[in-house]
Amino acid sequence: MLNPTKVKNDFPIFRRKIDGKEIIYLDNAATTQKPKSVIDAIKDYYENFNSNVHRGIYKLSEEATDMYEKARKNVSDFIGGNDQNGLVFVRNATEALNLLASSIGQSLKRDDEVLLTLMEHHSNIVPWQFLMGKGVKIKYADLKEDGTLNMEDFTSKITQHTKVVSVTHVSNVLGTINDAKELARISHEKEATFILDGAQSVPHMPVDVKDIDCDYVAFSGHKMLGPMGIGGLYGKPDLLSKLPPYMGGGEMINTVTTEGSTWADIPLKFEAGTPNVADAIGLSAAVDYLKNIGMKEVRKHESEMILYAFQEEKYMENLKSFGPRSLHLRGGVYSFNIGDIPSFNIQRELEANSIRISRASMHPHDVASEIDKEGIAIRSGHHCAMPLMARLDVQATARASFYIYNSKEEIDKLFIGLQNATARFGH
Amino acid sequence: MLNPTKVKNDFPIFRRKIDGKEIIYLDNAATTQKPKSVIDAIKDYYENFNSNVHRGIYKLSEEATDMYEKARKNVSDFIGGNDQNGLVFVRNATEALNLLASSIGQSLKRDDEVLLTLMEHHSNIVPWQFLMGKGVKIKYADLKEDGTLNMEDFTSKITQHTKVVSVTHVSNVLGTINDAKELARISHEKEATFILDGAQSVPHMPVDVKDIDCDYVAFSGHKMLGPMGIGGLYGKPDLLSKLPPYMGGGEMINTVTTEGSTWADIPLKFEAGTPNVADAIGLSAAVDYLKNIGMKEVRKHESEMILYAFQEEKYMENLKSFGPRSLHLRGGVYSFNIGDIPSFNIQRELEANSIRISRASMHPHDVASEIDKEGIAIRSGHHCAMPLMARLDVQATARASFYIYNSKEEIDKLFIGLQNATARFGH
Amino acid sequence: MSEDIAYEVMMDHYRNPHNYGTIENATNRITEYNPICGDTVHLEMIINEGRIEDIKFVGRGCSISQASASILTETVKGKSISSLNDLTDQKYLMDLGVSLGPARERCALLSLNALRKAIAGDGTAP
Amino acid sequence: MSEDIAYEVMMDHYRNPHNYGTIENATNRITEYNPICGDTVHLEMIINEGRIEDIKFVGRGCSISQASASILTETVKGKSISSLNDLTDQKYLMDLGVSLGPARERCALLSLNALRKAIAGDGTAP
Ligand SMILES: Cc1ncc(COP(=O)(O)O)c(C=O)c1O
Ligand SMILES: Cc1ncc(COP(=O)(O)O)c(C=O)c1O
Repeated sequence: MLNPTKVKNDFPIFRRKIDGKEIIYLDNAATTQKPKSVIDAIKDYYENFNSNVHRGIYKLSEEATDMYEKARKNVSDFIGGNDQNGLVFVRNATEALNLLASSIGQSLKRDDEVLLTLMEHHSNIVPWQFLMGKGVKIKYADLKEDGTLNMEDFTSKITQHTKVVSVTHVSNVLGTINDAKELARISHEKEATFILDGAQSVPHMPVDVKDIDCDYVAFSGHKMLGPMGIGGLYGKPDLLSKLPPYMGGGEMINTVTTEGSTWADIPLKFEAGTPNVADAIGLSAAVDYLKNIGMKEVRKHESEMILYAFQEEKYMENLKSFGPRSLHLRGGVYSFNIGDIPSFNIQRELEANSIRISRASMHPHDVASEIDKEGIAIRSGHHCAMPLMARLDVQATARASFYIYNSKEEIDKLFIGLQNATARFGH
Repeated sequence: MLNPTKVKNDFPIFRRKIDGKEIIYLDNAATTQKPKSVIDAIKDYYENFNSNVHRGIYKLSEEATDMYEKARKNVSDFIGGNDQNGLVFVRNATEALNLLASSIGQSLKRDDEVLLTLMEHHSNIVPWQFLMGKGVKIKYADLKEDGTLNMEDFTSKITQHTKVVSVTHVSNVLGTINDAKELARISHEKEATFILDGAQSVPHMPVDVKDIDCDYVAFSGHKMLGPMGIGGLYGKPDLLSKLPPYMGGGEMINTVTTEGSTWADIPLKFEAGTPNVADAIGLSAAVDYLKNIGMKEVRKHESEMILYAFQEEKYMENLKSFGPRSLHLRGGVYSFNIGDIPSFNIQRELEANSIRISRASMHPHDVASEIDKEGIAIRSGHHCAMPLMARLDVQATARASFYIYNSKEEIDKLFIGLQNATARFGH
Repeated sequence: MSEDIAYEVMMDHYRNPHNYGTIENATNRITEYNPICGDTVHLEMIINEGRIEDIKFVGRGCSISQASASILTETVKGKSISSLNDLTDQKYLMDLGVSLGPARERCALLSLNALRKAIAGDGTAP
Repeated sequence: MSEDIAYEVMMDHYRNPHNYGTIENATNRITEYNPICGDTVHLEMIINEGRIEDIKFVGRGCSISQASASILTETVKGKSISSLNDLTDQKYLMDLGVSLGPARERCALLSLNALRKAIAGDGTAP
């Protein structure tokens, strides 16, 4: 069984104390901390192997190329890809989704439809909205009151015009785990391309692209113990091969003349310019770390953490938490508010005839600020999911998100911190 | 005066020996090695400050945001920007140029013209070629026989249809230093946007965007002692503010609704998704390292290196080197061939009636391979500049490119290595 | 004023905001929004002969953003627009008297930015 | 065969290539190009009843790519196309008998890839 306190020892940052207090880091949906092995991998690369890949005939470059391509295979294997050429290194999930929206978008026409959901991160909304200029329609499948996807609404919104379905695997606000396999099946039935935003699933549970049968998956290294500046776009190789390139430049070409150019094979076709070799190797080290723990263990630990939060939240007056209560539909993301924090609406505010911060309410920023004083890092705000905030009719939420180094004791401290904060605030 | 042997001590990689031999690294135009201070800055960030920036209310995130924005200011100052909001962090020069071609491209129409030169890197060609589909014309200013830009040809090709001029500051093959200030002046006279590809200049000489009066500059961190995965796009703030965004997602928005979105102010408008904070801080450390040496000293050292190569090459029979001979027009890039390596042409090959590798010729790959055996790393190939190769009528060249840790003794070893290689090869 | 007292003053403004509401015959109105967190401040004012004759706000957000809106309306009511030139971000934050982190400073400055925009005519009116 | 001898054999092929030239009545032709370095190999061949009756090449590139083209033509001339299935990249590299780095392996495999493509009909003919 995963022992978070032991795991924590592998992460140098937790040696640090801020104002004499240990760091309780509960913002893992935003970014995760890095184990020593990842930091060492980057350092080792720069100290012993650094050079440009793919084109050098000298030893350093051959070694670096070899390490880079082994990192690709390792990351590809991790998500169940059976052809490493289907794994494109990108900066982050955002770039992966922009690449897809732009390259797939080239073949979309007026009145073609893209189906998203109301729980998407901005990174899986805005790139598709860029296509609205040429008449592509963006639809959003609704949620049910329990925070799960409304499958009836989803099914009714997918039509013969739907060319792309792009859905988050796990909501970064609600923690909702969507049934990726079923969504892929329905999408393919309608001959739509199915894209999975894996930014919140690949780091937290076993993900097998073959089993899900998704066409593309986007994810970020920094959310899975890896370095910033590196992420993955997986695509079925035959689809990727047909997709037009996104950026142009070195590496991605076959020939360039003044008249025009031809493209390299995948994955290089999508990796224009000098790649981020060091961080790809760092990501591969992160994958090794996670494999060593086992993704089933990671998932189990986070389930236990959420269950524990469900148990402890009862003692907090006025706390409202969001998202599904069934553990098998729920990742390790815990959004909550102290009292009601409805979205802004002048009429409504005026009717209430005052700021109406009844003593029972505490704005999530104030929550985050107050418990930061006790060394606990949580997030507050819209979590880059404004359409979801509008749907939930909240202005913002506070969010604690768990990972392998978080323990039940830390959840205890979170709730004690909240008790103290509301007490300080409430009078 | 810069002492390359002392400088070398700051670079951990040079402690390594390959097959018992010291590393002589002469592929600096491809990527540069990293000083300890840069590697330490990345390590320190991950060990003490790692978190997501701009949105966290807790201490770690505030510190990280502060470090990230200070890095931005430091890099912006380094190139003479007087408003740090004009500095967008990107992955590399390639991404910067793609961003510009895509975002500026949105307002380009059929028969608008983009003027490049025949010495551009693929990264400053292919992104513009993407616009040919909608009828934008790409023109290429020619070179003179000495490897400098043909200014008459340039001036004749810039017309009232020219909306964009994008030119490399220093050629990564010929070493040619273009007169950026004059090119900017001519471009602005014709009301064209002037873009400078600074990938080979920002690392190697003082660059002042105000003095040049360029509208945009692209450069890569990894070519200036910084980490991979980070680079800069500088833009005049008023121009950047008007430019439509490139990628969509977190950070770059102001509001997102299901109906559409509005954008954040610069520079965040162009930084969609979680930025590469660690490597931005690493780049800032690289800038500190370079500032400490002084960019004039860097430039002077490389001039001396080129001059020394010019002196020593005389003793190599059959060696032909490329690029301008005047030191003030010449950066530290030294491309050469042993004998003639013309580009492939069946007719020509057949007339010669054999491979015709006269004993006097040695293909640049063979050159690179042979001297790699002596621990010397140089590049061979088309250097991502195929149109230039076609213009020079060479299939490929060998290239040694110098930086602050290279010494005259290393140039001696390069030429001795070449002597030995041709001797081994020639019979 | 010690920082503790300044903080208590702010919390007081938050719990019992001054100038809360709307103005029927406002000359300038604006809704300003902090994209990083969603805090919102809506300002209405009557500007007459270069003077802010009246100003009210409606808002929703954290204690800092709402307290600051209340304090700001108190501060500028009756003042001439030209006098606002002296009210820089830094001065305003200093006057508040509490040390906020960079993230919370943005909360505090939300209403001041809104005011500047409304005066510059970016808001809707009447 | 020791690696030194194998290397000498290759260099010999490079300096004195076999089957250099073109074939007037070729059934399959292809020009293959290594995008990483620009090495080029042009193959012409007569394929008749599933057999490579004749094959020649013209090329320009490094010693490895050109020697390999010469050796390949020697190896496959007169062979049936179906026998090529057994000639995997790995086997071919092993047969060459010299250990090349990954970058140079691509040089060595250029002509074999060209051959496969030409047979699959990717080339131009006649
Ligand atoms: C569901 C989801 N998708 C996409 C992203 C974007 O990730 P990144 O900022 O690393 O590109 C995030 C992270 O915030 C996320 O939670
Ligand atoms: C002149 C020039 N422009 C652009 C680039 C592209 O740089 P990067 O691969 O770091 O994007 C290079 C580097 O190879 C270059 O030399």
